[in-house]
Amino acid sequence: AGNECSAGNTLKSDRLTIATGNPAYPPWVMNDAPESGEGYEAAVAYAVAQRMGYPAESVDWVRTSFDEAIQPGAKNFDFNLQQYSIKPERLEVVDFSIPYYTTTMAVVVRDGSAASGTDVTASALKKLKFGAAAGTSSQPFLADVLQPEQDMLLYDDNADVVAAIGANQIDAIVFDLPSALFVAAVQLDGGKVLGQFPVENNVSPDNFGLLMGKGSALKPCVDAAIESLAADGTLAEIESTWLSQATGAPVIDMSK
Amino acid sequence: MSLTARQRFERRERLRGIAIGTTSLVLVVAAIYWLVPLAPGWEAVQRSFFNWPILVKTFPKLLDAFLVDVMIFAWSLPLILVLSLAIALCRNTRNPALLPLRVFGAFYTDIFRGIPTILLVYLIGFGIPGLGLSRPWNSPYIWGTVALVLTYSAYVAEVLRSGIESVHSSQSAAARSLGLSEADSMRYVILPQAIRRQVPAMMNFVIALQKDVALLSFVGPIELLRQANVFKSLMANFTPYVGAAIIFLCVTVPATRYADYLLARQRAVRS
Amino acid sequence: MSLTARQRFERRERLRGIAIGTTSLVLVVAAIYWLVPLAPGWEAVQRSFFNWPILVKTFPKLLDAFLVDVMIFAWSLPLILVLSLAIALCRNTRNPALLPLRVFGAFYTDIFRGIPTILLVYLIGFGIPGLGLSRPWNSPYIWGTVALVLTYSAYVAEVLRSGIESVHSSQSAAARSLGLSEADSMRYVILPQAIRRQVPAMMNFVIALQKDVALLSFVGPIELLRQANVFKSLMANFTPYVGAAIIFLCVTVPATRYADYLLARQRAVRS
Amino acid sequence: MENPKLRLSGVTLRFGDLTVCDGIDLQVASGELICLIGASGSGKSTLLRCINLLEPIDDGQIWLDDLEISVPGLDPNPVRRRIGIVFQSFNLFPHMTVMDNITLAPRRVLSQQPDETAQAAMALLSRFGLADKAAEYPDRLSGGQQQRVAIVRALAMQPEIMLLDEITSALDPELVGEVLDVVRQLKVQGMTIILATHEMSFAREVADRVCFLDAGKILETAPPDVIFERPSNPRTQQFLARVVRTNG
Amino acid sequence: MENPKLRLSGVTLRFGDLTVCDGIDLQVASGELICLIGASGSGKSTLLRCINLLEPIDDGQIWLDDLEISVPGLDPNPVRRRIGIVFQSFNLFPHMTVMDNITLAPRRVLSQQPDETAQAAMALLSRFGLADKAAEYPDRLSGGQQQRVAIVRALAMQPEIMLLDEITSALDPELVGEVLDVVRQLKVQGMTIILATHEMSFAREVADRVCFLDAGKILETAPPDVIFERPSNPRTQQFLARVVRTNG
Ligand SMILES: Nc1ncnc2c1ncn2[C@@H]1O[C@H](COP(=O)(O)OP(=O)(O)OP(=O)(O)O)[C@@H](O)[C@H]1O
Ligand SMILES: Nc1ncnc2c1ncn2[C@@H]1O[C@H](COP(=O)(O)OP(=O)(O)OP(=O)(O)O)[C@@H](O)[C@H]1O
Ligand SMILES: [Mg+2]
Ligand SMILES: [Mg+2]
Repeated sequence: AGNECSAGNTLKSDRLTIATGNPAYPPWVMNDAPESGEGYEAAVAYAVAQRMGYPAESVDWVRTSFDEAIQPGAKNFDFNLQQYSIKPERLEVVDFSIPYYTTTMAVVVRDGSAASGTDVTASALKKLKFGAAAGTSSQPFLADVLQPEQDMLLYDDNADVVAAIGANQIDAIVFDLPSALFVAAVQLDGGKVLGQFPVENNVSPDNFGLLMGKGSALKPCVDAAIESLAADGTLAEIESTWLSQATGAPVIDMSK
Repeated sequence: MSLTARQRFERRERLRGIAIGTTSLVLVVAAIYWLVPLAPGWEAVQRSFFNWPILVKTFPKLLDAFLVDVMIFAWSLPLILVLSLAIALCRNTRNPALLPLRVFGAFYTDIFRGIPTILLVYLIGFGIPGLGLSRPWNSPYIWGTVALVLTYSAYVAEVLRSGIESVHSSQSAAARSLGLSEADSMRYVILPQAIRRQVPAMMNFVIALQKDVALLSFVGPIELLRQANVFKSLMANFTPYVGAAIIFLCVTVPATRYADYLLARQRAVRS
Repeated sequence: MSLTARQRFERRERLRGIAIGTTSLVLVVAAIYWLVPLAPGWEAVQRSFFNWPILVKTFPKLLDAFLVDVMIFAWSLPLILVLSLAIALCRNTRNPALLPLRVFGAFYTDIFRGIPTILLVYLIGFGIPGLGLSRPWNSPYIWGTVALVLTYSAYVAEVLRSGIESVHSSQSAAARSLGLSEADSMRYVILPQAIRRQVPAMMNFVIALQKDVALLSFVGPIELLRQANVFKSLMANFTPYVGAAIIFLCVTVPATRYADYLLARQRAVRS
Repeated sequence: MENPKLRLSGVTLRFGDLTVCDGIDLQVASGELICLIGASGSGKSTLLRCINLLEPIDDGQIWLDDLEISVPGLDPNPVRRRIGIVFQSFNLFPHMTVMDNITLAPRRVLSQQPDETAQAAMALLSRFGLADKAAEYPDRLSGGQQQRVAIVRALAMQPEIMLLDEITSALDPELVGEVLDVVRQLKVQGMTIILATHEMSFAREVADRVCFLDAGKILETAPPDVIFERPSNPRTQQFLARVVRTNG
Repeated sequence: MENPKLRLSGVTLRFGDLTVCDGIDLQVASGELICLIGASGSGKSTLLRCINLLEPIDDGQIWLDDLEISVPGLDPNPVRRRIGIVFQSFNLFPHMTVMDNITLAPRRVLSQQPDETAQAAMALLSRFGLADKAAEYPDRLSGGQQQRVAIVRALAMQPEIMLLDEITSALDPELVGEVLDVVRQLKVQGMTIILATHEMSFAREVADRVCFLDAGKILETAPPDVIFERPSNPRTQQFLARVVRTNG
């Protein structure tokens, strides 16, 4: 299998090996089972594979941590997707495809807590005590853009941040919007998305790309596949299937 | 047989102790049992940490993952013992010609105790395979184990060294005076005594190692704690860690009790 | 002053040792320096682990974060020492009435050594505040420290206990025969000797603690290793960990060398 | 004996199956010097440890003046203050200077002022020719000096009885002399002393009475002339015969 | 002396500033029994340790037969096989049975067959009345038994010379006898022996010659009659006077 671009360039001939996290979270991958194609990233992965000439049965899944994804040795995947933000620093050691999803940051609080009444303005939010999952884009966003007055706290993963807000150790959490919606709806008791940051003005666009080994020969093929998926509306369709609409989450006023 | 005054007194004391102990234990347990659930957040905490359905669901997979720990532990421990022994012996040489070995030993323990294990695991687990090794020689099991062994042997070497130093020099004089070589007197005379003295300290490290096998998970292998971590992330619930703790305790507690028992028996028999 | 035959011989041996040592060191370093870069993956490894611009960029922030470690270390260490001493004393009581203390001590060490520290940090760091404490009493600094102290004091208690047991019973007989109370003879006679003997083992744990302060980062605080972790994610590069290692080594190596020096001097002066 | 300083009655101590003190009866008058002799393992040291309450006895009673000190559960520390003991192996505290070794107990137990204790300690040290060693650590001293420090340490508590357990057997013959001189001094000053020893000639010289122990029993108690010249018990005769032969 | 078994010439050893052996000259004939006497710290033990190459000497030479064994860098083990040493504190290996204590060195150093060694060891043990203790651990034995085991352990290597360092001073007087009997036996069998001792009467009985050491020097070497009856050196006179007084 494979089209003229990808054939012969994959890890295993005639098969495409795709990596995601362990575990993989909804709404990106449902039930930690990417093989089902359910969940935004699982669906995108199969769509990209399809365009590259690999039908679903030619796709293998592996699991990697972030660390394994960026380690300097030979990779055990063709591409890896687990909400990797495309950042210039990262490009030094790995390659990214063009973005397959662009999102923004959002603030999650507990409904009924003191913080849930905060005005959706930058100046009001700065007074809250923030937490975030380390290693996501939330940390640089907090540190460089929002700059809250109190020191932020960082955690290993979403589950830990949720526990921390449950223990009232933090007032608010910053996630990418889809994760925020999911966490608020499912993981956090009485969670609520307080607001999302504006996408425009280059304040917080978070572009997710497929991660590949440095100098991967597959990059042009992957880029072409994503381009065509975007062009014919497939990506938008997948998004509307798996990601809840961000309606109802007010946009935070950064000027106040 | 009738008891002497002292025996009666001691029995009374012991009974009193047991009575006080039991009472206070019961009080504390009762306090925890009745008071903690009154805390406003108890239900949430219980749901997060002591969630029976989640425990039942995850436990079998945790047990599976524990096999990985057992495996890594089983091959790391002998390597650690051998390497730490070598380092301890290096640090213990007295021969002026062997100064470099002493320096090397001091360096080794300083560096490998001082470097955060996680860096070592990354550096060796990712770095060395990254130099261009191909499968199976780039296995994270191999290089992760190497990192673990390097770290632990530095700690254990210090324990062994102080054991060796604590065996009185007259023992080594006696051994060498019989014409035994340095190696033989170390092997047959000094080490058996040194190791015996350091059993409690070594047990500390055996237990810690059992848990630090988890460090290998940074470079891939999914062992018990990593599996618990995956479940935690997935279910946003810490109960799987409680499951992991149960498994660990089932192994380490009998092991330490047994080691203590052996030591006590040895002390009773000898001297 | 002219040298004796033995001194000449020993000087020759020492010089030979230094020569061999230096040569082999040079050879090894040269081999690493020339050969490793020839490996196909060297450039990638270098970029990931030894990236000078990244080191320069991240180092100041790492140093800042290290202050958090220093702080936590500074208040944890005395707590650990006090608690571990209390536990060791519990385990060491001989009075039949104090059986419960002995049992408690054994339980304590078994449980807190056996439970994975990460569980304890979660359980205490999230669980206790989750019961309904409000700020500042739910601070992760407080409860994370509690978890760390509980774990470490279990390990250190065992070290102290074997130190106490290694002080010959004749010392305590001598102290008690003078009419000193149990507490006084422990405090003035047994403990000073026990602690002195266990300095190398304690150093092991001081060094390990210095690094395990990082466990608090699970419940929020951004200390050195967490900061390195953030940079690693941000830059997809492991160099910040090397920076962290440099900082740790700068602290732990002089500390161990100094402890070794004190011990050696003590040994030379006494006995 | 009227008003014995120390009275043992049926003192029995077992270690498991081994009866180390087997119904020992003994009365010691104030100012008396008793020597315990007997083979190794006969129970001399253990008996002294029992008197000092370092071993709780299984049966029998011990009285110090009118106080029964063998009552189970009695706080041993006030009793131990009144009874000094010196061990064969000195057991000085290696991590303290000579001065600290001596003054620790008076300061902690008798709550004396530091300078008062120090003065008293210096006086004792001078009396035993150790004034210049006050600041030394024990392992810088010779065996004889260490043993004298151990005696001073016990005396600093101003005990009413001194128990001395083979205090010369770890010393070389030149040093033995200086330590025995100390014992002679103590006796002259009227101290009540129980001394376990293998130095038969010394026992003979200084003892008021000698007890011969064998397998945890006192087989014979008599003035030294009687014990050494015409021992009545065959086991005593045998022991003395062997000791005298090798001691030449 | 012609063909001395052992010859020391100008043997000097310093610990830092302290000269512990100070130009010691001594010749020992085959089958001779030399006693070293002298105060504690005079260097007796150290001299024996030098001969056994446990301390590398700073100056001087030591010959065993025609071999200079004091050459720096010489492999000491073949030499030590030929010289047995027994220490004051026995230094048995506490984690091994008596049998293992004795057979370890023959097995490892002489590469003997295990059963052959065991037989030889049993023979030696029987000779010294220890046959029933072969399977015991050292700390189950009395001091005298331990010391005899230590002697047997050294003899099992079939040494040409035995160095005995105050082998009775840790023993009680009844036990001293049995160990000294062993030394008498060895002498009768023609073993060359150097014995450091405080047992003057024993030295007098068995020694061929007695050396008096003081501050690392041999001040006087003479047959026992001469040393004990009319010592020529004033320091020797003083030492013997004090020792004899306390030894009674
Ligand atoms: N803690 C103990 N446990 C078991 N047995 C003991 C203990 N202490 C002493 N013994 C035994 O009690 C007996 C008497 O010992 P003790 O030390 O009193 O004898 P001793 O007359 O002082 O001998 P020595 O002259 O060698 O000092 C010995 O058989 C000894 O092994
Ligand atoms: N390792 C050492 N370092 C420094 N000094 C030492 C060492 N070994 C022995 N000495 C010193 O050497 C001197 C001689 O000691 P040695 O043990 O040889 O005397 P000795 O005649 O055997 O005495 P004793 O009769 O007490 O056994 C002593 O002053 C001792 O302190
Ligand atoms: Mg005794
Ligand atoms: Mg000596």
